[in-house]
Amino acid sequence: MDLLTNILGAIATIILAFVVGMSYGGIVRKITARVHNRLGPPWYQNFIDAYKLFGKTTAIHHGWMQIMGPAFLMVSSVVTLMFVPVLNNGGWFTNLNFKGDLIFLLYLMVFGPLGMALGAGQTGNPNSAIGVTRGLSQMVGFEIPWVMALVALMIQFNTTTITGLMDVQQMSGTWLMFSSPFAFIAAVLAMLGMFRYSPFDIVGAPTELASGPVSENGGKFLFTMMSSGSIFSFVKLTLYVDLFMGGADNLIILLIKTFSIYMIPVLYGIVSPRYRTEQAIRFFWGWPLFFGILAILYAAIF
Amino acid sequence: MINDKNSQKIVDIIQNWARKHSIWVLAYGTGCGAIEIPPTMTSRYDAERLGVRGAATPRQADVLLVTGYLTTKTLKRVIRVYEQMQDPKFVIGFGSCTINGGMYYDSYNTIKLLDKYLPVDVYINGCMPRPEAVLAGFGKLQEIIAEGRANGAQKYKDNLEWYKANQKKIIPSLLTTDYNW
Amino acid sequence: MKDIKAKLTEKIKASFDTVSEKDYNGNRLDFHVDVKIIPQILTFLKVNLGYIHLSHISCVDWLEEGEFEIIYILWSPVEKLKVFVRTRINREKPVLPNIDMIWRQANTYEREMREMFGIEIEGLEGAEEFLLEDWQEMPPMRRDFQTEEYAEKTFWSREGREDAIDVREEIIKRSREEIPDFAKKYSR
Amino acid sequence: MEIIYLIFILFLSGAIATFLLGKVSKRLRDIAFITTLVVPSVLFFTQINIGQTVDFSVLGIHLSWGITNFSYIFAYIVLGLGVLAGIYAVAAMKGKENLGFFFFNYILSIMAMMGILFSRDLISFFVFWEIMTWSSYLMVVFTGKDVQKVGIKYFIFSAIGAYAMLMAIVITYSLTGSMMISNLIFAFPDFEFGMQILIPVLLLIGFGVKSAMMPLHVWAVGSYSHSPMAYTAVFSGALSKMGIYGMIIVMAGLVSRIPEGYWFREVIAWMGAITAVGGTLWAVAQDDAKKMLAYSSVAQLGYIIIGIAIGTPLAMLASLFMAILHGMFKGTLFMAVGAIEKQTGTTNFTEVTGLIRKMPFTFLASLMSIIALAGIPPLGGFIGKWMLYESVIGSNHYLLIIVIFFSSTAAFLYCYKFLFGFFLGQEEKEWAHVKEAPAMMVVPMVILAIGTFIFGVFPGLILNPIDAGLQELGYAVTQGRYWEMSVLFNEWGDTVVLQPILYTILAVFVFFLAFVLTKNFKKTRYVSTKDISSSGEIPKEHENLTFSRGFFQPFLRSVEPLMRRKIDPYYNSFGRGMEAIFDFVRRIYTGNGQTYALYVVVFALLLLIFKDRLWG
Amino acid sequence: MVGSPVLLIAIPLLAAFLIPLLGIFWKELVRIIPGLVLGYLTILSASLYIDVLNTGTIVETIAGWRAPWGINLVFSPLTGFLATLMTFIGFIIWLYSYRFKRNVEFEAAKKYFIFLMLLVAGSIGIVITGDIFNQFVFIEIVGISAYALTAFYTGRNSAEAAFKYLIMGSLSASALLIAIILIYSQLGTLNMAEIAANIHNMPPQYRVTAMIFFIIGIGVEAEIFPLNGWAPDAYTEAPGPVGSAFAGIVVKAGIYAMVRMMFTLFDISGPMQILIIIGMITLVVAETSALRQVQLKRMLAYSSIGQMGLVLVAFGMGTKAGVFAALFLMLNHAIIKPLLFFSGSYLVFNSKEKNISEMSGLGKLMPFTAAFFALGSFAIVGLPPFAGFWSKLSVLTAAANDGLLLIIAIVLLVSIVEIVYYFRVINRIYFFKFDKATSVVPHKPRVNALIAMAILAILILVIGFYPDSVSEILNRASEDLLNTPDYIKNVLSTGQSLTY
Repeated sequence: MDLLTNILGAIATIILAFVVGMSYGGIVRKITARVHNRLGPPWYQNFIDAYKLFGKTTAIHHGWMQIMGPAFLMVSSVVTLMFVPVLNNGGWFTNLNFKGDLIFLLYLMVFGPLGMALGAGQTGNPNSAIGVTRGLSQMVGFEIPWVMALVALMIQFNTTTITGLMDVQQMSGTWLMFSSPFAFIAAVLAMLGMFRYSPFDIVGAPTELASGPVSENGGKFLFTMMSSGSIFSFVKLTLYVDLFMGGADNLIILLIKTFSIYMIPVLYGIVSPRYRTEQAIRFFWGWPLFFGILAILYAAIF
Repeated sequence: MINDKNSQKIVDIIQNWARKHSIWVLAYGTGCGAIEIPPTMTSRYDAERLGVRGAATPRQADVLLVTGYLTTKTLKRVIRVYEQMQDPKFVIGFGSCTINGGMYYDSYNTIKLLDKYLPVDVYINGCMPRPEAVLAGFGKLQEIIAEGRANGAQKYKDNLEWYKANQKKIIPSLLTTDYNW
Repeated sequence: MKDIKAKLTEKIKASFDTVSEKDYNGNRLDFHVDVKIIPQILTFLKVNLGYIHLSHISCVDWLEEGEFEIIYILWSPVEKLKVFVRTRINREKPVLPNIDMIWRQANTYEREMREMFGIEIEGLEGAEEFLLEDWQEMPPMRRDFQTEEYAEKTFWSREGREDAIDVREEIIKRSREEIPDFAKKYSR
Repeated sequence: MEIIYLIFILFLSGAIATFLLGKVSKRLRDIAFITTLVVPSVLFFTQINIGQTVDFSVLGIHLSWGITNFSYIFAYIVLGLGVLAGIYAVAAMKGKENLGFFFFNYILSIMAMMGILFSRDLISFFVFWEIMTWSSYLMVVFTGKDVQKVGIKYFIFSAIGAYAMLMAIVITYSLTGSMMISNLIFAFPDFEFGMQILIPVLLLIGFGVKSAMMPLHVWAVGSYSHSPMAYTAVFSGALSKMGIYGMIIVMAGLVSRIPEGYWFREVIAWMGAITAVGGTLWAVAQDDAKKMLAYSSVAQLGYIIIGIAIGTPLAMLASLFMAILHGMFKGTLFMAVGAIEKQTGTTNFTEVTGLIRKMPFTFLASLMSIIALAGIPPLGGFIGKWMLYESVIGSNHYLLIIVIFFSSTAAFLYCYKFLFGFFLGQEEKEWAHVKEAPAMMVVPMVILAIGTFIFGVFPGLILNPIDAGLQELGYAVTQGRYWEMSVLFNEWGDTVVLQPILYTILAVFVFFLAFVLTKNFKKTRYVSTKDISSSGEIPKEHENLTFSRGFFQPFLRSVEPLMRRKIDPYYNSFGRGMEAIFDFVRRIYTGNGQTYALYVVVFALLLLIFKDRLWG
Repeated sequence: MVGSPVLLIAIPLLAAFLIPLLGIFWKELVRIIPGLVLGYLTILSASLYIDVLNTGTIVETIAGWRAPWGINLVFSPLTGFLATLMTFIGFIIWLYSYRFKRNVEFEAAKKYFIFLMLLVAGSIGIVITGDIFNQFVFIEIVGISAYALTAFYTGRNSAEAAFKYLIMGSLSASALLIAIILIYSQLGTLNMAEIAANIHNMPPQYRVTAMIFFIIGIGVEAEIFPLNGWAPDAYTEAPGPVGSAFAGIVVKAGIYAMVRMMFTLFDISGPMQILIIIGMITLVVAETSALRQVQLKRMLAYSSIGQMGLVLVAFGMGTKAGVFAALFLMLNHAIIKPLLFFSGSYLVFNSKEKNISEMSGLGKLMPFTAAFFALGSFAIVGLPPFAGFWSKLSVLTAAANDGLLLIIAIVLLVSIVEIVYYFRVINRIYFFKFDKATSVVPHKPRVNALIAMAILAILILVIGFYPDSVSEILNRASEDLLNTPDYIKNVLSTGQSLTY
């Protein structure tokens, strides 16, 4: 019975993440269009796209690693989702919240992109590999301030779990974005890279690399990548909300908080041109790094 | 109704509805028509509100948009791109060059009739067609998709030998990929 | 400019005796030379006289005279003078010396000439196919190549076009009539 | 006859027998080789009890051999990897010249490593250390490439390390009058201050060379990449761990017992961190798989050194776990490179591509090892990394954690490069004939790869003996405090539960595959990698569509300031300077009789002048 | 009683005279007789040595004159050890060089064997004599035969080398003579024991001057730093076996003389700075010079000099551990260096210019020789588990016990230099491609040479794996050296003396 509840809860979480992530994607397209002075597609356009992609045939593959690549991505996003607390009080969405900590999560989040990269490599398209190298390089860039922010939180509150940090916020009543502002700034700057909106979208630059890693993937492969990408962005947003904005008591608050934090990279991206890889890396090793160091000093001193 | 071959099943209706509203276009910018695509996609005409969106590679695309005249040399590439696309896939012939050769009717290396080589679902008339016409063409395509009549790919499969013969006639060195999907 | 042209002519004549020149207004000077001394005169122009830039190689099909005329257009950035080196070769067996060791870019022009006019260039390297793929007919830029016939034969016309009236002559005639005066000197 | 003696006699006689049988029959030689590796291993794991010692004396110095809980951990690496890489070596080296010599040295270095683990005194430790050094040296120069450069470099550095160690040993002997390691550890806090600094420094130079710590690492890359891959698996996997073994004894036994130890630890930890970063960045820059893995080994050893230097129980657990896992996955990767080299003849990423369909098992083993190397759950590499991070955070090394994280993130770059460079990408016609390596080569790789998987889910299997070993070094029991069979805890009690993670991953995987593949998979067919969307162009056979040159150019451009300084030129100029000085000294011997006669007179005069000072 | 120590000198001298005579009858006798003689000497010396170890020092007076009036021979645990070692090495050298110039040049071979016998006789004489003037005579015998052997090949270079050796030797001989005269004028005796007993009665300035001249006189044979200019040339130009004889026999005798003089004659107890300083300089200069050598034999020569420097350092510590280490070093050097010279000569044979750079890939052509060379190199640089390691370890522990950390550091650094140049050669022999342009057709070693090398190699391994096999002997010998009163007592009392 217990197991069944768990499985049902997990499925509910996945569906929630999928729906929210997809809708956010559609809303972002809409917002982008409005900023461009266009009408834009409806907010549910991503669902239509996903369904269409799912309905397309997958007649060819370039080897079994290409099939495994999206699988890795899916596994990574779903398993990461399992570890991130969706709501403060858990409930149906508890899943595996207490079985892992932040460092584990950091590594788990790499699993998917690496598998994805392998899948892209198998296709033999040079553009894919170029995109992957750019993505991995950029990842090294933003991971540093992100980890610094997390380490600052960990050493400040002597816990490495998300639930632990959420408890801290619940007990003190202040959000961590106020009580450790530097860590929040560093994390937000790192988030710009994490979501791969422009100016950090060199990975799949459509005109330059023919969409990079996914260039050989259509149909179901693309569907899988799209849906796991949506789940992943939900996971990341929820993680930010959990860490810095005190988590959410119910789904409505969760949506509000995640959406508001999602707007940072989106709005920054809409009005920005594209960075080259080394420019992106240097960006992350400039101010974000500085704020990361400030955060660690802040945490170490107070 | 369900057993009627000519009518669609409920699944097909939903799928066709999705296909209709999600048209990912691979614009093969061969001729002057390529310049008509940017205004169609951007703020002025905004094709994205119809679900029309650019695709980067043939693997992801639904619609092959042949924008203008095709030399024999380009045709070879277009065929390749078309064959790399995944089912269901559609072709839009764009401008009079694809219909009857247009102003290149007497060129020694420009094809005149696109539908001899690829199964064209929708032709857009004009030299060049304005973005309004392009949008109308997309509308027509959506219409026939919804009705389930956009079966160009099926036609291509069924008449593969005929198409291949036509293609080979002008491109003797065409690499015959085993097109069997 | 006159001085420059005179000096140039003098220098060329001193080295190559079978050269005849023709002067034009502006910065242009033509030399008619024999095909045999093409590499020598081009080298001379490039190395000794500073005509370091090969702008173009052009070919004219003189069908009636049974000859191809090849025109090498050179340019000197110092003297600001264009030199046209013209030569004529037999149309039946067109053979031309290769000059891509003098200018690397000549290779492209020569390949195009070979493909479009069927002129054989001695010792030219490069893939056989340049612009045309799988071309089996007579070189298409020769004037005796019947383009329309070929297109009709190869690419089919869409039905329903046969009864279209050929309005081209009419258009040309009308356009001649309606040409404004100031434009007439530019028209045929 | 003591079993301990028997093991060494078996090794030694087996080595000689293998060498001699090589002259008679190849098959017999191979059998003898495998037997020599397997029989003592079996004897070791069945007959040797922990704490059982044999004592004897040489030149009046009391020596003692015996295994302890702590050295037992390393025995797993040495014998496990030794046997598996030995089986691999038989197939991998087939058809090469001088194989008897190869096997002889192989067995000898395994024996030497076991000897190091058995040594309870410094003299036999040093003797086996040197045997290990020269037998591995002979392996480095075995292929005969760049011998004068690489081999000499390796041996000079090893000799510097070994002699630094020897100096510490003789100083110890003069101070304690005994060569026993336990006596050194016991008496160390009572030494005078200078000796308390000097002895650990000298010993750490010795161990630092073998474990490729940053300023002493320059030998590592050339040596790892020049010795035959079958041996490099042992070289990098097990032999470098002997440096770690010694380093743990020094750090835990000596340094932690003096008040100045704190600074010592900090310095060593930072050196480890620099090693990790430098190794990683240089690994990213390499185009040759052997060199890349060699730099990667240097980097990984840097992590292990950090753990040792931090020295909390969790950090020690992390270091030892990483040491074992590094042996496993790096051994596998070197074996995979060896298999690729055997099948294709080159190990350059820019040349070999698209082997995944030709060598699927090698790819599978490499994939699992790379995932372990990158530290991604649920494979074993993660456990070590996790414990290391937790211990670094828990012990308040705030900046260190950033440096480590940077290098471990950058490690993804070369991890991907390894897999992509060899296995993925375009399947060029040049490699169309390549076949999977022989089963004898594949099986050891796969066994090790599966091992990393099992230990990733049940780390307790390894942590149990490590725990016993750490208790011997004076640490408290860690089971239950830091780990259970498949649960990890950090200093603050936060947990990572591994089994549900695995089950979740498997469930999602299965569900996904069922979801995606059932409906359409039968229609899906394989097309060659030439069939890609390259703007409609049809790639011809001769067109190289492989992207492998300048793979991480943008990244390298942005980290270029960090990589601008190399230590090699300094060593080289130092070496050249020394040679110039020596050349100058050589000119004292002018070859002129008159000069020599003058020397005699001058010598006499000097003695007369200084006669009162020289003795009295 | 199997024989008397005097036979150790008399028989080889006699043989040296008999060889040319017997050579008239059968040319092969020239080769066989030295072997028989050396073999007999080895057995004799060994059996005497066993006696000595069991019963005590043998002091032999010659012609019935008891010490201090007559000349006497002292066969103690130390001298017996060295004499046995020398005869044994002599025998091995004979075994190795049995076919030397056979069927090529009879006269040359005859000369070689004669001088070899003289060399051995003289060296043994230096070691076992108890009289300084007698020692001087033996040094001269050794010197003269060594000059002749150096000039053996009668080329320009050989002559030059021999001449240099001659100059140095003469200088040293005169210095030695001056020293002897000084002592005799002050103490009125030439007997070592007598001198040792009375040395403290000598005025200090005389004593010091005599000692300086002694050092210069013996230093040339002992190859100490500024006096060893002859050595590289002589080792290089002399035939291969002669080089090993120099390294294995002559130098040992020189060192012995030096040490006996310092320890017994001048009765210095405790550390001797002069030996340590000279030894260190010799070690450093020789080893660093060896690094840049082009020729193999010259490199070996410098290495040999360096080792002797280390021996002096060890002796200079003056402790029992130091003396033990020094003797151990001497033993190992006497075994290893001949092996290197033996195998090295064959490597040199096969290169046109005798250069190291021409020996590429010889390991494949002559596996045994190359293997022996490699073994010797491993042993001499002190890699365990070969013999050289234990002696180096003894030196280092001895130094550590005296707190000489700087010396340990320098010795170890120099060892690294040593490793560099030896391993360069090994790398070249084994791991380089054979180059026909620079190498000639290989001369493969004959069976006798291989056996000689194999015996030495086995000894290296035996000592390496079981160093305790010699430690007892070395302990006795070092005790003997340090125990001056016993030496005096043994010689001056009738002791266990024999009369002829």
